[in-house]
Amino acid sequence: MESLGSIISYVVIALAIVICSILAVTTRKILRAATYLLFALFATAAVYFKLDYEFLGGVQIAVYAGGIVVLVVFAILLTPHPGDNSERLASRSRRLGLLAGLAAFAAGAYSLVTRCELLAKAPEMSNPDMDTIGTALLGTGNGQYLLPFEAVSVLLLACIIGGVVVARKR
Amino acid sequence: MELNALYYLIPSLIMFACGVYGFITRRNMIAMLISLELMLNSVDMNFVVFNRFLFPNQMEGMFFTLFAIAIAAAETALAIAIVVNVYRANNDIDVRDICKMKF
Amino acid sequence: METSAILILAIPLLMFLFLGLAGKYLPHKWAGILGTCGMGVTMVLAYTVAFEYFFSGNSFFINEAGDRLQHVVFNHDWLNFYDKLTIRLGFLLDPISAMMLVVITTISFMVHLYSNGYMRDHHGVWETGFQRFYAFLSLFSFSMLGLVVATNIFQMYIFWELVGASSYLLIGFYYTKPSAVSASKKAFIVTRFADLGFLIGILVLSFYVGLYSEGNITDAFTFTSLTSVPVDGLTDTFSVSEGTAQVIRDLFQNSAAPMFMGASVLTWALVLIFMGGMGKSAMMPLHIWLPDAMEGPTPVSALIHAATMVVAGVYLVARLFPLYLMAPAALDIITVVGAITALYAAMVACAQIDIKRVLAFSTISQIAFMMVSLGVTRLDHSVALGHEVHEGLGYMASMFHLFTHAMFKALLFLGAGALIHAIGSNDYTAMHGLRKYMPITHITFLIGCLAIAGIIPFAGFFSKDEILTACFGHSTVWAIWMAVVAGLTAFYMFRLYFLIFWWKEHKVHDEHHAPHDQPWTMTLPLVILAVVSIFAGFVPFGSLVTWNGHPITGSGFLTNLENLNWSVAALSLIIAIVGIMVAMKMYKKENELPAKMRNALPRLWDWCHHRFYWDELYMFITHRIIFGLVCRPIAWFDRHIIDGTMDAFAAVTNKVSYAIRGFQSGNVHMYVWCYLAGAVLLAVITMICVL
Amino acid sequence: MDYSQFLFMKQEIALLVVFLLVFFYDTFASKKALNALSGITCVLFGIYTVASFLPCVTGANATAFSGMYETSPIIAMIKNVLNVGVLIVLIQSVNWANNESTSVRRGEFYELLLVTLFGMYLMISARHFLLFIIGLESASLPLAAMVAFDKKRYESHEASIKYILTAVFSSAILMMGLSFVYGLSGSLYFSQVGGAIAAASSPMLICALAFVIAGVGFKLSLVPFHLWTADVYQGAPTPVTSYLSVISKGSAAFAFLVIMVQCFSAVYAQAWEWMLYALIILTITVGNLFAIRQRNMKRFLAFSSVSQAGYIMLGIIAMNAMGLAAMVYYILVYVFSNLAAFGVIQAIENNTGKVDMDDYRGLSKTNPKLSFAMMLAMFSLAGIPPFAGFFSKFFIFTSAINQGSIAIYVLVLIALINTIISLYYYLLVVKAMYISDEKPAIETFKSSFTDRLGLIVTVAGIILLGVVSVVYNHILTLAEHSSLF
Amino acid sequence: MLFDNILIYFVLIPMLMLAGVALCRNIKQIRAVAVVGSTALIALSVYLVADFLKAPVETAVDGMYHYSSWKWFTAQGLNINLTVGVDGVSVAMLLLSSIILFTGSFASWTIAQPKAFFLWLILLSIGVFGFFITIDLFAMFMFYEVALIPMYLLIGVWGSGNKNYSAMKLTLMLMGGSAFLMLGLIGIYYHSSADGHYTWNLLEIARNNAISTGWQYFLFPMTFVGFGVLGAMFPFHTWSPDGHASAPTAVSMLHAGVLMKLGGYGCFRVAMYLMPEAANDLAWIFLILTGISVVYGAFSACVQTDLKYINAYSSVSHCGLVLFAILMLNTTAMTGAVMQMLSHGLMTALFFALIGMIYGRTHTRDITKMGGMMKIMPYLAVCYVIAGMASLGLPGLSGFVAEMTIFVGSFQQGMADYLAGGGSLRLVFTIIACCSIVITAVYILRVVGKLLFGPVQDKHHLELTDATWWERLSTATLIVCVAAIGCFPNFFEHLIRGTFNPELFRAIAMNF
Repeated sequence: MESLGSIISYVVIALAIVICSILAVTTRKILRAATYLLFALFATAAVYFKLDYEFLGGVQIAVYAGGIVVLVVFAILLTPHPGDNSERLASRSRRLGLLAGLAAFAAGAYSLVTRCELLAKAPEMSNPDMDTIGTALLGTGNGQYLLPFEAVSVLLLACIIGGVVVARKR
Repeated sequence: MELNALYYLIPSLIMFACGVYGFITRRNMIAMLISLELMLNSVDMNFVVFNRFLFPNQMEGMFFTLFAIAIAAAETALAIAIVVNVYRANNDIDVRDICKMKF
Repeated sequence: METSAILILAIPLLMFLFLGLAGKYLPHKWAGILGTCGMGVTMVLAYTVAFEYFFSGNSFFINEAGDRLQHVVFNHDWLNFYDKLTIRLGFLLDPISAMMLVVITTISFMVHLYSNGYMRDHHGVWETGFQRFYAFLSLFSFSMLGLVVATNIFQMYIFWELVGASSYLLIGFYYTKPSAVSASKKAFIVTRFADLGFLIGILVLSFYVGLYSEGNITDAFTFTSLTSVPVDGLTDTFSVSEGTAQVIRDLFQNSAAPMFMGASVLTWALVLIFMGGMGKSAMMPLHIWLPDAMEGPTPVSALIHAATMVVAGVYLVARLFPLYLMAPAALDIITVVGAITALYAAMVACAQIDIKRVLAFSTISQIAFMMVSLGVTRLDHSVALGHEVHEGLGYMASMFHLFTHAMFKALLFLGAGALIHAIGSNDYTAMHGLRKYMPITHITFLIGCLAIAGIIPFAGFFSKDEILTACFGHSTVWAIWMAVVAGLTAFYMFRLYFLIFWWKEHKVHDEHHAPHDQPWTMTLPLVILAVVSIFAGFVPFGSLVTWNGHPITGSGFLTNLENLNWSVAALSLIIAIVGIMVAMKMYKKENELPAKMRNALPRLWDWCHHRFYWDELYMFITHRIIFGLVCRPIAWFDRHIIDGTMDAFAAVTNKVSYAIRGFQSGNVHMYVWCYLAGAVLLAVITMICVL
Repeated sequence: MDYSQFLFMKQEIALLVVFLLVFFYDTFASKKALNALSGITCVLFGIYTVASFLPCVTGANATAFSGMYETSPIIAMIKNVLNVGVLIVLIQSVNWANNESTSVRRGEFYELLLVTLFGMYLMISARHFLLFIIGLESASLPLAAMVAFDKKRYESHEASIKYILTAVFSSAILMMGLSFVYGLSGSLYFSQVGGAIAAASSPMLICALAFVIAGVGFKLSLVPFHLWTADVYQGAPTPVTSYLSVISKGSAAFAFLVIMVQCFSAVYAQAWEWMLYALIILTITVGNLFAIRQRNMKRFLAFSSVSQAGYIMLGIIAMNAMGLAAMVYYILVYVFSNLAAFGVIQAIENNTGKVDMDDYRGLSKTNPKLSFAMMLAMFSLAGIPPFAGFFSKFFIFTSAINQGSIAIYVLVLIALINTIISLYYYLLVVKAMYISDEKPAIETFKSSFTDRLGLIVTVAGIILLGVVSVVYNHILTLAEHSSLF
Repeated sequence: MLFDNILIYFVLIPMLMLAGVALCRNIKQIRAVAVVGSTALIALSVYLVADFLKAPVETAVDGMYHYSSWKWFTAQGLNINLTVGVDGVSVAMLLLSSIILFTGSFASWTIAQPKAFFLWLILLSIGVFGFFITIDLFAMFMFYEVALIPMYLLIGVWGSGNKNYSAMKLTLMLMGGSAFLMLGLIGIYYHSSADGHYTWNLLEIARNNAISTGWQYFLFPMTFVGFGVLGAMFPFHTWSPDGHASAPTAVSMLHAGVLMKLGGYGCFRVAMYLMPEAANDLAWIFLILTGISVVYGAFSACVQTDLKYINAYSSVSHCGLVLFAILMLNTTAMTGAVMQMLSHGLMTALFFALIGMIYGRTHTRDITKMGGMMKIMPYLAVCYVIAGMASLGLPGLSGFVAEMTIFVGSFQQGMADYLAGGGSLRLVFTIIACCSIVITAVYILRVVGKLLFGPVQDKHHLELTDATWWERLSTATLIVCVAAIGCFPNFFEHLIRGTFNPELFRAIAMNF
C-alpha cells in the first residue's frame, strides 16, 4: 500500500505531465508551447526524483529543461513573429494527427497492458550513488559505458561541426 | 492502491501520443521540434520506469536515458540550426510551404 | 541394270541443276538441245530397262509360272524414324513402274522436243526464261520418275510433293500474269490439302503395321513389305501376294482399336491415302485446280496435267491395290468418287470455250474412268453381259487406259498447243475451219479424238472397253453410268474437233499470215504420238501388267482383239458413234442448233459452263470463311487481345504509378504520418495474425 | 578497466586518426595549402582503405567491452566495402568540393563524411543498443548538415529540413521500440536480448519489433518509411546523394541484419518473417512504380535505390551465412554500380548543370564514354549479365530461396517480376542516351581526371566483380566463419 | 586446364573478336575481323561435328562429350561450377549458330556504326555459344541472359519502324520469361539432391533424380514457360512479330535463327531432362498451348501484309512445332524437333536476310506495294522462292525432313497413347499440327505470288539492282545448308538421336 503522500504526489505529477503535454501541442501560441514543454520536462524530472534517480533528475533539469528549452526559445525569437498565433488547423489535418496519436497510444498501451509483470508491486527503491554512476560511465565491463561515452563525444563533435556548417552564412 | 509501473507508463505514453499529434499537426517547425521533445522525453521516462520496476538491480535504463538526453540535445541543436538556416533562406518556417519537390 | 536405274533418275536431276544454275549463261538454243538430249538419253535408258523387265525372262523379273515379279534395283536408307519405319530412296521395278517409266520418258521427251518450237514466237524470239523452263521440265521428269519407281510409300510421298512443286513452278511459268500466279497457287494449295490426307493416311497405316507386324513385314513403309512376299532364293525380289495384304488386314482387325467412327481403321487409312490421290488426280471435289492449271504453257499441260502427274493418284491406288482389296468400302468410295467425277467433268467439258479447258475436263473425266476401273475390281469371278470377267481385270484396264490415255491426251494437248501457237488464242471462237491451213495438226488431232472417243482400232477403244467390261462385271448401274460418260466423251471431243477445224471457214485478216503448221520440232511429236495412239491399243497389257503379275491374256499382237468382250465393245462403240454423230450434226456446219439447245436448257448450260460453281464455292470457303472468319479474327485477336494484354500490363503499371504518386506529396507531415501508420499497421496486423 | 580493448577497434581508430588529421589540416593549414585538402583526404583515406584490407586489421572474431562491440572478418569486410565506396565518393567529389561555392566548406564536408562513416562503423559493430543508437545518430545527424551543403540551391534547404525532421521522428520511434525491448528483456546487450526473448511472442514484442524495424527501415528507406528518400536525394548535393544512397544504406542493411539475427531470431517465424515479406514486396514494388515516372536523374536513382533496398533485404530471409554473404556482396556490387551512375551524373552536372533524363538524349553521340559507363551501370543495376549486378541478384535470390517455403518462392517471384519493371526504367536511360534521335542537349566536354578515375574504377568493378569469382567466394568464406549465427 | 577443352574456344573466339572489333579503326578491318572470326567458328564447329561422330562412346559422360568442369563460385552452399559438355544436339546447334553468325556478318556488310553494331552482335553470339556449350544451370542462365540484352540496343539503335516500342517490348517480355526461369532454376538447385549437396550440374541433377513430383509440378512450368517465351509459345509470342519487324537484318537472322532456338533447347535440356515426371504429367497443358501456336501462328501469318510480320508469325508456328514435338516425349519426335530447330534456324535466317535485302532496296516491306521482284532482282527472288519452299516443307530441303520426323514421331506417340488408354490429346493435336502444312503453303505462296510474281507495282522498283556479292555469299551459304539437311537427313538424325536415348533421357523412358 502506497503512502497517501506518494499517491498525491503521483497524481499531481501525472496530471502535470498529461495536461502540459496536451497544452504544449494544442496551444496556438508558440512561446506558450515552449513553456508548457518546460513544465512537462519538469514533471518528468519529478518522476525521476520520485523513482529515486536523483542524478538523472538533475541532468533532466539541467540539460533538458535548462538547455534545450532555452535553445528552443532562442530559436523562436530568431524566427518570425514570436508569440503570434499560429493558423487554425484544418480539420483534416487535425483528424489525421489525432488518428496517428491515438493509434500510437493504443498500440503502445495494448502492448503494455497485456504484460503482466508491469502490474507487479513496486520493488524497493535504491538511489544509485555517484560512485557507481561514475564507475559505470567510465568502465569497460558489463553494464559499464566507456565506449558509448566516447562515441557520444564524437557525435556531439559532429553535431557541432554540422551546426557550424549550417549556421555559417557562406 | 499500489503504484505499479503502468501508472507511470500510461502518462508517458500519453505524452508520446501528444508528441506524435503535435508533430503531425503543427505547421511551425519549431513547434514540431517541441513535439519531438515530448516524444523523446516519453521514451526516456519509459526506460527509467522499466529499469526501476522490472530490473531494479542494474542501471541500463538509466544510462540509456542519460545518453538519450545528450542525443536529444544534439538532435535539437542541429535541427534548430537547420530550421533557422531554412528560415534565413526562405523567410518562412511553415513546414507545409516546404514542398517544392514531390511526386 | 542398277547403273541404268540410277542414270534414269540422275540425268534429269543433273540437268535440272545444270540448267537451273548455269542456264542463264547458256544460249537459249543450246539449253533446249541439251535438255532434249538429256531426256532422250533418259528415254532410251528407260526403254532398255522396261524392255529388259518385260521381255528378258530374267528370273528376277518373271518366275517360272510366268508371273511377273517385283524387283528392287537399289534401296538406300534416307531417314530412319523407327525400327520398322525407315524412309528409303530406291528403285522398284515391277509391271506398273516399268510401264510408267516408258510413259513418262516418252511423253517427256516429246514435250522437250516440242517445246523447242513452242517456246518461241513466230519470229523465232525465245520465250523469257526458256532455260528455266527446261530446268523445270527436267525437275518434273526427275520427280515423276522418282515417284513411280518408289520402293516405299514415303518415297512416293516425297516425290509426290516434288512433282507438286514442279507443277507449281511450271503453271506459274508466266509469272507476270496474275492469272497464272493464282492458278499455280491454287494448284499447289489444293493438292497440298489433299496431301494432308495422304500424310495422315500414311501415318495411320504405318503405325498399325509398324506396331503389330512381324515376320515378313519388316518395314511399314515399303511396298514390297506391305503387299508382297519375298521370292525364295532371290534377293530383292518379291511377288505380289494377297496373303500379305490379308495379314495386314488381320493385323488391323486384331489391333487394340480396329474401328474408328464406324469404319475399320484400315479403310480410313486407305481412304485418306486415296484423298492424296484425289488431289493429284483432280477427283471431285478437289478437281478445281486442274482447269486453272491450263494457265501454264501448253507443253506443260500435256506432260503434267494430262499424261503423267495427274495419273499419280491412280498409280498410288494401283500401287497399294492389294491393300485396297482388303477394304472393299474404300474401293466403293473410289468407285463413287470416280463415277461422279467422270460424269461431272464430261458435262462441264461440253460447255467450255477454252480448248485447253475442254481437254482439262476431259482429262479429269478419263482419270475418273481409271479410278472407277480400279474401284470396281474384285477378285471374285464375275460375269459381264454373258462373258466371264477375269479377276483383276479392272486393274489391268485401268493401267491400260492410263497408258493409252497418256499417249492420246498428250497428243491432243500438243495439238492444241500447236493451234494456240498458230492462232494466239485459247478459244475455239478464234479458230474454226483450220483443217486446210494446218493439215498435220488436223489429222493428228482427229486421231487423238477418235482414240479418246473409243473408236476401234484406236488405242482408247481397247482400254475403255476393258474398263466398261470390268464395270459390268461389278455392277450394271455403274457400267451404264460410265457408258453414258463414254458417249459424252465422244460428244464433247468431237464438238471440240468440229468447232476447231470445221464450223465455218477461217477468215484471215490481210495483215496477218495465214495460220500454218508448225516447225518440225512441234509436228514430229504430234506424228509420233498419233502413230502410238493408233497402235497402242494392241499392246497385250493383260500379259504385261496385272495386279499380281499373273498374266490374264496371251501376249500376241492381236490378243486384245481376241479377248474382246464383244457385247460390251458393241455397246461402247455404238454409244461413241452416237456421240460423234450428234456432235457432227450440231457443230460441223455453222448452224443455230447449239444456240437452240443452250436456250432450251439455260440452267444446265450455265451450270456446266460455270463448272457447277465449284470455284465460287471454294472462293467462298477460302476467302470468306478461312480468311474472313478464321485468319482475320485470329490476327485481330492476336493484335488486340493477346498483345493488348501484354500492353495492358504496361499500361496498368503506368496507371498505378501515376495513381499512387500522391503519397509522395512533398509534405513532411504526410511523410511522418505514413511512417507512423506503416509502423503501427505493421504491429497491428502482425498482432492480429499471430495472436 | 581494461583500456587495451580499444585495440580491437582498429578500423574505428584508424578512421578517427584520418578524421583528426583532416580536421587539423583544415583548421591549421594556410589558405593556400587548403587547396590540397581534397587530394590529401583522398590519399589519406586511400591509404587507410588499402591498409584495412590487411589481415592484421581484419583479424579474427573478437568481442570487446563485455560484448558491447564485436569485430570479425566479415564485419571488417563490410566496413572495407564501405571504405571502398567512400573512397570512390571522395574521388568523385573532388571536383565539386573544389568549386567556388563549396570550397569554403570542404573541410567540414570531409570531416562530416568521416564522422558519419564512423557512426556507421559503430552501427555495424555495436552489440549494445545504446552504442547502436549513438552510431545511428552520428551516421544520420551530420548527414542533415551535409544535405544542406549547397546553400545557393533552394532544394538543398528543403531536403535538409525534410531529412532532419523525419530522421528525428524516426529516431524517436526507434527509441520507443528500444524501450519496449528493454522492458521485455531487461538488457540492451544483443546477446542478452536474444537470450531473454523467448520463442513466444507478446504484443509488446511485436510492437517493439515494428518500431525497431521502422526505425532502421528509415535508414534503409524501406517502404513506407522511405518517403524522405526521393526529396533528399534530389535536393542534396550529388556527392552527398551518392554517399547517402550507397554507404548509408549498406551499413544500415548490415546492422539491420545483425540486430534481427542476434536479438530476434527466436521469434523469426512467428513474428517478423511476414513483416519482412510485406516490407520487401512493398519496397520493391513501390520503389519501382515511382521510379518509372521520374525525369530527374537523381530522383530517379533515389527510387531505384528504394527498390534495391528491397532486394538487399532478401539477404536477411535466409538467416544464414549464405544470405549474409549475398547481402554483403550485393552491397559491394551496388556500391560500384550506383557510384558509376552517380559518377556520370556528377560529371555532367558539374560540367553542364543538367540532371534531367531528357537532357541525356543523344548523349552517346557527344560523350560516348560517359554514356557507356552509364549504360553499364544501368545494366548492372538491372541485373544483366555478365555485369556484376546479375551475380549479386542471382546470389541474393538463391540465398533467399534457401529458406524453402512456398511463400518465399512467391516472394521471390514477385521480386523477379519487379526486376522487369526495373529493367524498363533502367533501359529508359539507355534509350535516352543511345536510341533517341533528337539533337543532343549536352555538348561534348572533357571530364576531369578525378571523374574519370572514379568512373574507371567503378566500371572495372562492374565488369570484374561478378565474373571473377574470388570476391564472392572470399566473402562467403568469411561469412561462414562469422559468429553471427 | 581451361584451354585444353575445345569447347571453351567457342566463347574465346568471339571474345577475341570482341577485342578485335574494339581495336578496329575502319569498317574494312571490322569486316575482316567478323569474317575471319566467324569462319574460324564454322571451322571449329565442323571439326567438332567430325570429332563427335568418331569419338568413342566411352569418352562421354552421360552422353556428353568433351565434358569438363571448373570450379567457379564454390564456397559452401553455392556449388556453382562452369561445366561444359556437348552432345549431338549441342553440336548441331553450335554448327547452326556459327553458320548464322557467318552469314549475318555478310548480311550486315554495310551497316551504319559498324563498330558498335558488331560489338553487340558478337556479345550476343557469346551468349548463344556459351549457352550451348554449358551444362551447368547457372552458366546456362547467365549466357542465356547475355544473349538477350544486346537485342535491345541492336533493335533500338539499328532498327526501323516502331523500334523503341518493339525493342522495349521484346526485351521486357523475354526478361519476364527469364524471371520465371530464374525462379525455376534456383528451385531445381534446392531440390537437386537428397542429401543436401546441391548442384547446378545438369548431369548430376539428373543422376540424383531427387526432385519430388510435387516440386516438379511447380518447377516444370516455371522453367518451361521461361524458356517457352523465347521459343515464342502462345500466348507469350507477341514480342516476336514486333521485335522481328523492327530489327535490322542480321539481328533478325540471329534472333529468329539462333536465339529462338535457345528456348526450345532449354525446354528439353533443362525442363524435360531434369523433371521427367512433371514432363509426362503436365505435357498436356503445354501441348495444347504449343499446338495452338502452330496453327495460330500460321493463320495469323495468312493475313499480314508486312513481310517481316509474316515471317515472324511463321516463326511462331514453326517454333511452336519445335516445342510441340519436344513435348511428345518420344525419341523420334524430339529428334525431329531438333532438326526443325536447325531447319527453321537456317531457313528463317535466309528469309530475314532476303527481306532485309529487299527492304534495303525498296524501302518498304508491304507486300501490297511490291510485285514482280522476280523480274527486278531475280537472284533474290529465286532465293526467296527456295526459302519459301523450304518453309512449306518441300522434300529435298530441310523443312520437310524435320516436319516429317516430327509428325511421324508425334503420331506414333499419339496413337500409342490412345491405344494405351492415355487419351487422344496428342493424337488430335498431331493432326491439327499436320494441318499447318497446308496453311503454311497458303501464306508462303501468297507472299511469293504477291511479292515476286505478278506485275511490277512501282515503276521506281525497275531501277533496283540485284544482289551484291556479299549478299549472294550470305544467302547461298544458307541455301546450301538448307539443301544439305534436306538431302542428307540421316546424317543429322544420326547426330541428334543419341541425345534422346531413353536410357539417358528419363522422361522418354517413363513415357513408354
